[in-house]
Amino acid sequence: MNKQIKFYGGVKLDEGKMTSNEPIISAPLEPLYTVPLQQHIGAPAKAVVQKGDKVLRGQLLGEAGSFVSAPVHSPTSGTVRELSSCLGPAGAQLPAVVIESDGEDTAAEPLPIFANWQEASPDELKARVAEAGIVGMGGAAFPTAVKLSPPPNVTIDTVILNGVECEPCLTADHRLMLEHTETIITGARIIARILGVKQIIIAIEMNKPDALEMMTKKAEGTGVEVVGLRVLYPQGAEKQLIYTVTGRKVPSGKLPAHVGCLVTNVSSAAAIADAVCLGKPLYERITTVTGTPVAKPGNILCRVGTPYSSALALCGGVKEDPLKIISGGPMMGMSVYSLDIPIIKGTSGILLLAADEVSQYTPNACLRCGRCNDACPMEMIPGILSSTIEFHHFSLAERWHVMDCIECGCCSYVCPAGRPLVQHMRRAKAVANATRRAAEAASKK
Amino acid sequence: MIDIVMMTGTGVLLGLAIGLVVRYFGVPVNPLVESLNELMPGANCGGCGLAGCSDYANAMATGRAKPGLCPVMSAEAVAKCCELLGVESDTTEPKIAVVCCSGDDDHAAKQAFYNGVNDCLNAMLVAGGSKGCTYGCLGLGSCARACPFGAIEMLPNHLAKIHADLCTGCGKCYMACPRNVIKLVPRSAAKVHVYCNSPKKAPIKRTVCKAACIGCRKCAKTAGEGQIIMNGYLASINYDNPPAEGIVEVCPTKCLRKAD
Amino acid sequence: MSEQTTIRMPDTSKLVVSSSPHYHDMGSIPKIMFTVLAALAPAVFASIYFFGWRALLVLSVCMVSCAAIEALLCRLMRRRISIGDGSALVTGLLLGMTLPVTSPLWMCIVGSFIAIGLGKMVYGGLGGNPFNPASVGRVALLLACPSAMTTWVTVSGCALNKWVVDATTGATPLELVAQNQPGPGFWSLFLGNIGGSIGETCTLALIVGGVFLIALKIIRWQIPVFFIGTVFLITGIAYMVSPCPKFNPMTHVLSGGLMLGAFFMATDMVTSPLNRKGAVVFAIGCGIITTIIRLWGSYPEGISYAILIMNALTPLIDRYTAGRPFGVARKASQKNA
Amino acid sequence: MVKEYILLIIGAVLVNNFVLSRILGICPFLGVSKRLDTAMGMGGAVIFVMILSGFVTALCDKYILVRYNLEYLRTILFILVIAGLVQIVEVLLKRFSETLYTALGIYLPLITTNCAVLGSAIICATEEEFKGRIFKSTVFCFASAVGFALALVLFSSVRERLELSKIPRSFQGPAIALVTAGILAMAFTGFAGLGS
Repeated sequence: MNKQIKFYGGVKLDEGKMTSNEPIISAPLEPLYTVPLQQHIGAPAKAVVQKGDKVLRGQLLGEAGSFVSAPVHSPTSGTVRELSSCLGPAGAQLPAVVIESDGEDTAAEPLPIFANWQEASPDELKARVAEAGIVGMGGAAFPTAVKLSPPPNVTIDTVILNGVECEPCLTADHRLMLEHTETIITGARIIARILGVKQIIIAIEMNKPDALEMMTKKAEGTGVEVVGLRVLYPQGAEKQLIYTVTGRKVPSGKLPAHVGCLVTNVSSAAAIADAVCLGKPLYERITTVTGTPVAKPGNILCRVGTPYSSALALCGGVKEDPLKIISGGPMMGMSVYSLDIPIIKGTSGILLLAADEVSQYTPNACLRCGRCNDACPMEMIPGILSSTIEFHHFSLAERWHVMDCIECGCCSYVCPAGRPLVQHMRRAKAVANATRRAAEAASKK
Repeated sequence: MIDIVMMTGTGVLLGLAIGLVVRYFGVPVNPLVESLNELMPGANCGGCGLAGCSDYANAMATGRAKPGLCPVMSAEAVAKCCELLGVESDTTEPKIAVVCCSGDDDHAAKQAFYNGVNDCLNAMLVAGGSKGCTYGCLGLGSCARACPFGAIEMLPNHLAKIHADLCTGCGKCYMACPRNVIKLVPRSAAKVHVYCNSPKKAPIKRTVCKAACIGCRKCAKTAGEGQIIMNGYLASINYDNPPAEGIVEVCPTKCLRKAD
Repeated sequence: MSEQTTIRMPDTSKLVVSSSPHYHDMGSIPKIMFTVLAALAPAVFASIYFFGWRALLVLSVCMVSCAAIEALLCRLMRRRISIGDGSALVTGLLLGMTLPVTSPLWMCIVGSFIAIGLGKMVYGGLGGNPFNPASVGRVALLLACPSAMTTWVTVSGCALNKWVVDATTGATPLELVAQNQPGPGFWSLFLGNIGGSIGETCTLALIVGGVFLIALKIIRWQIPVFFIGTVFLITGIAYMVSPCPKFNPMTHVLSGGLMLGAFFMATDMVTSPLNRKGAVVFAIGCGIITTIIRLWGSYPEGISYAILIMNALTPLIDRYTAGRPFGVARKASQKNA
Repeated sequence: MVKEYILLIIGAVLVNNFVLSRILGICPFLGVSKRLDTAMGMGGAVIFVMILSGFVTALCDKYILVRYNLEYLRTILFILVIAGLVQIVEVLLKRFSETLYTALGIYLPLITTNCAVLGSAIICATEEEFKGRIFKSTVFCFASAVGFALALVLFSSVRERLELSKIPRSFQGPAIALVTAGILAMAFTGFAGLGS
């Protein structure tokens, strides 16, 4: 796999991966866990516990609310203190179950273990993935079971595991690949079994040579192929990754399944392996706590519902006050204003930025320098689009394919005028979605 | 002499030619559309749900839309439209927009410093904007920019204010507000309003806003039967049966106020 | 747990929230503009060397008046005073460089007013202007005071000891070739030992500055290369058809405002196309119009006109060269375009 | 012969552009230039009408006005003929080509009052170069119309771009359009002397 296709655009970023060599440490038990019922894209889970119920670790707290949804499990044993709501990373209130830990951390009866998953039927395995509440752990948190159920008219022939981790600063996947290599490979093979696919590719960016080497070594003889990819942001974006690895272009507005690919995060693959081989639902994940203000940045295995403040305290707190706290990576993460937000299944990192690292957006006019054109991996015209949106020509923006924007942030990163280009795109997308919903509602009437 | 003959001749010839062409090749136009168009306010606000005034006139003439959808047209104009179209008039109660929030900078807690596009929807998508309350006015003036009549003023302390005399109830601001803080209410019943939009419990609301409705139910108890309805922890006016203006005296946080 | 107490937790009361991305390459408009000024420095030194110290005076008056006018207009428009971004200085310097060294100072100020006022600020300041402000200023001056704008001095080597070189008027190489007379030699043209506007004569200094900007990726290499290449190609073909001094491609490439225009004025990012394909079309267009005006028009020089006309075409070029986004089928794109 | 016509076309399109040099037909130039597609429609309609009217007025001029020494009636007759012609064309278009009518239709009545059409007719009738030469007059009218369309399209694309600029309040609308037109006209002076 030396002939590597390069996708258009992209930017070279200062990686800032200061936690690459920090082994994963497990977070101690918290007195209180606030477990949001919506940790995924789609409908929130429906609570199945009542206030005052005793729960055990791994017990079901909420069942999937609809087809595109995922169940939520208890991170520890204890009592349900209340069903309320909590602040989510996006700034909206999410329904949540608050669990008071009893300190015992008693595990619930694990789900039946597939001792020999090679012989289990794909449907059984798929049901297990759904049951364990596994979602895409790269950030978007799309329920994996839904992904594993492609539309009937397409056939998937390639499974790509995304170990690219192109976001600067984050190292959660990197550490996972080093420390749980075999779990990931097992997970990949389970996915392939579910879909009946022969070709399994694990894609890793070249800036993680140790992980690449480890993966290649362990993958030998398992039918899993490991490829190293050029270091370029956003190499890990689904469409760009598929293009680089297979040379196929996902058509606008379509899913990877339409070109016969399925992309899933390495963490999700590991979670699948745990769910199948250990009967363990997804209630914990590795989160990178990093940033120059953090005293001892590290990779922490956190249970879902742990507040950001506890994770940060475990990393020794801060050396200086940050100006920004970001849930996720610096390019696509969401900035938050509180540390009371719980870690959820999609929280790949908590990043603190000091005052001198933050560049503020300014209301300058577009200079038409065209740098965003050169940087946009979707080959769009972000500068013109953002001006169009700024002057409220939303329908024009939609005609110019604003809906294809993957919000990777390359355009804003390179913009010398400091324009909030991605934010403009988001707005146009929100407006377009609202218009579409209104039109649908009107046609139903 | 020849000049007069020539000019007259050309004129007559051309006139004849045009007349003949129109007679034999002309396509009739609908005079109804034109007379309807004259009755339109011409603001092209889109409040009727169609793309501007002339589109609405066209839609009425072809039966795609009913008269009376325009929130700006006077009652007489609507009646005239109905007359032209030969349908019975169906008058809608004129409406007015109300910003149901008192959370200006003096009352609402500031959670963070928002940096980005000066637009409410954008701010809401970024960690919920700078104010702590997730139900209140974001104060960046998207509604004011959407108003085709200049009826919305952004107060310097980040709260939208509607000027009742300019408001036509077209609903553009209602569409523009991402938090649905703006409500459209019948103009005749718009005497007192609850200037709060948060259904949260009182202690939560109080931490983020000093002017929130605390759900004390005093107003609901004082007012007549069914005049004020409690939606959980938020009082709301029943605009079909509005309470008397005196009711505002009982509100401890002054979020129940006379229309301003 | 004594260690627990020493952990410092961040103060969350003054946090900034904004949309992603939270990283920025720390580039800015002032950085770009001051780099352009730095790239123009060699040409400025060359002009002082060949024309005398008055060249510096003309350039400074243009720069200062451009900045002052921009500040004044921002004030009148009640907008943030934007001279800090340096774009007014760049405009002023470029305008000054297109004037003869003998230009009266009032003309510099009027030119600056037209460039900044009508060329930029009425369009809402930097980013809104469809035309290159310096070209607008120059063309307006050329129309308004044609004689003052075409009074050239004779240059002969170093003039650092003089206020301004001898006031005897000479002709520019382009004027010579327009009359079908042979121009000066290659080295004179290349080093700038010729008559002409302040900043346009020293090809060497301009190329150094231009290459510097290309290396820093401030300008696209396509524009100067294709612009100059087109002029060379067309005049070259003409020369091959009828070899007379009028069509000498070397003279056409090395003299007049071609280097200044191609490296610094046509590449103005606000008024040139967004993408590479567009830049090529734009540059070829500039080259064709320049050559047409030089060879067949009544003006000996056509750079500013060519740039202004292609500026007007830029939105069209942008529209027709915008590519399809990743994964958008050809048909869908055409339907929507 | 061919060279003569090429020079004529270059002169009419670039050097003596109707809008930017002769300042004729400014009302549609400002009025119909807000969007590129309408500008293209208008340009097409003007080309169509100007060829037609140039031909017909040249005929009228040669065989009626000049023959009977009625040159002093030129303006009024031309207005009459052009207005009538456009009316007839509009009705016929609507009847026979719905697509062309929707593309050109709304601009046709505007053209009736367009001084560029009358201007080209009068130039053809008065300038020695064109007197009595019907084909040359028609070509000139066509080239002038192309120049008009070119200016209109250029201008409208710039104006579309101006929609994305924060133009000061007092300059919005026709003011900025006229400033832009002025700069464009200045740029076109560069073509002076071409073809001579």
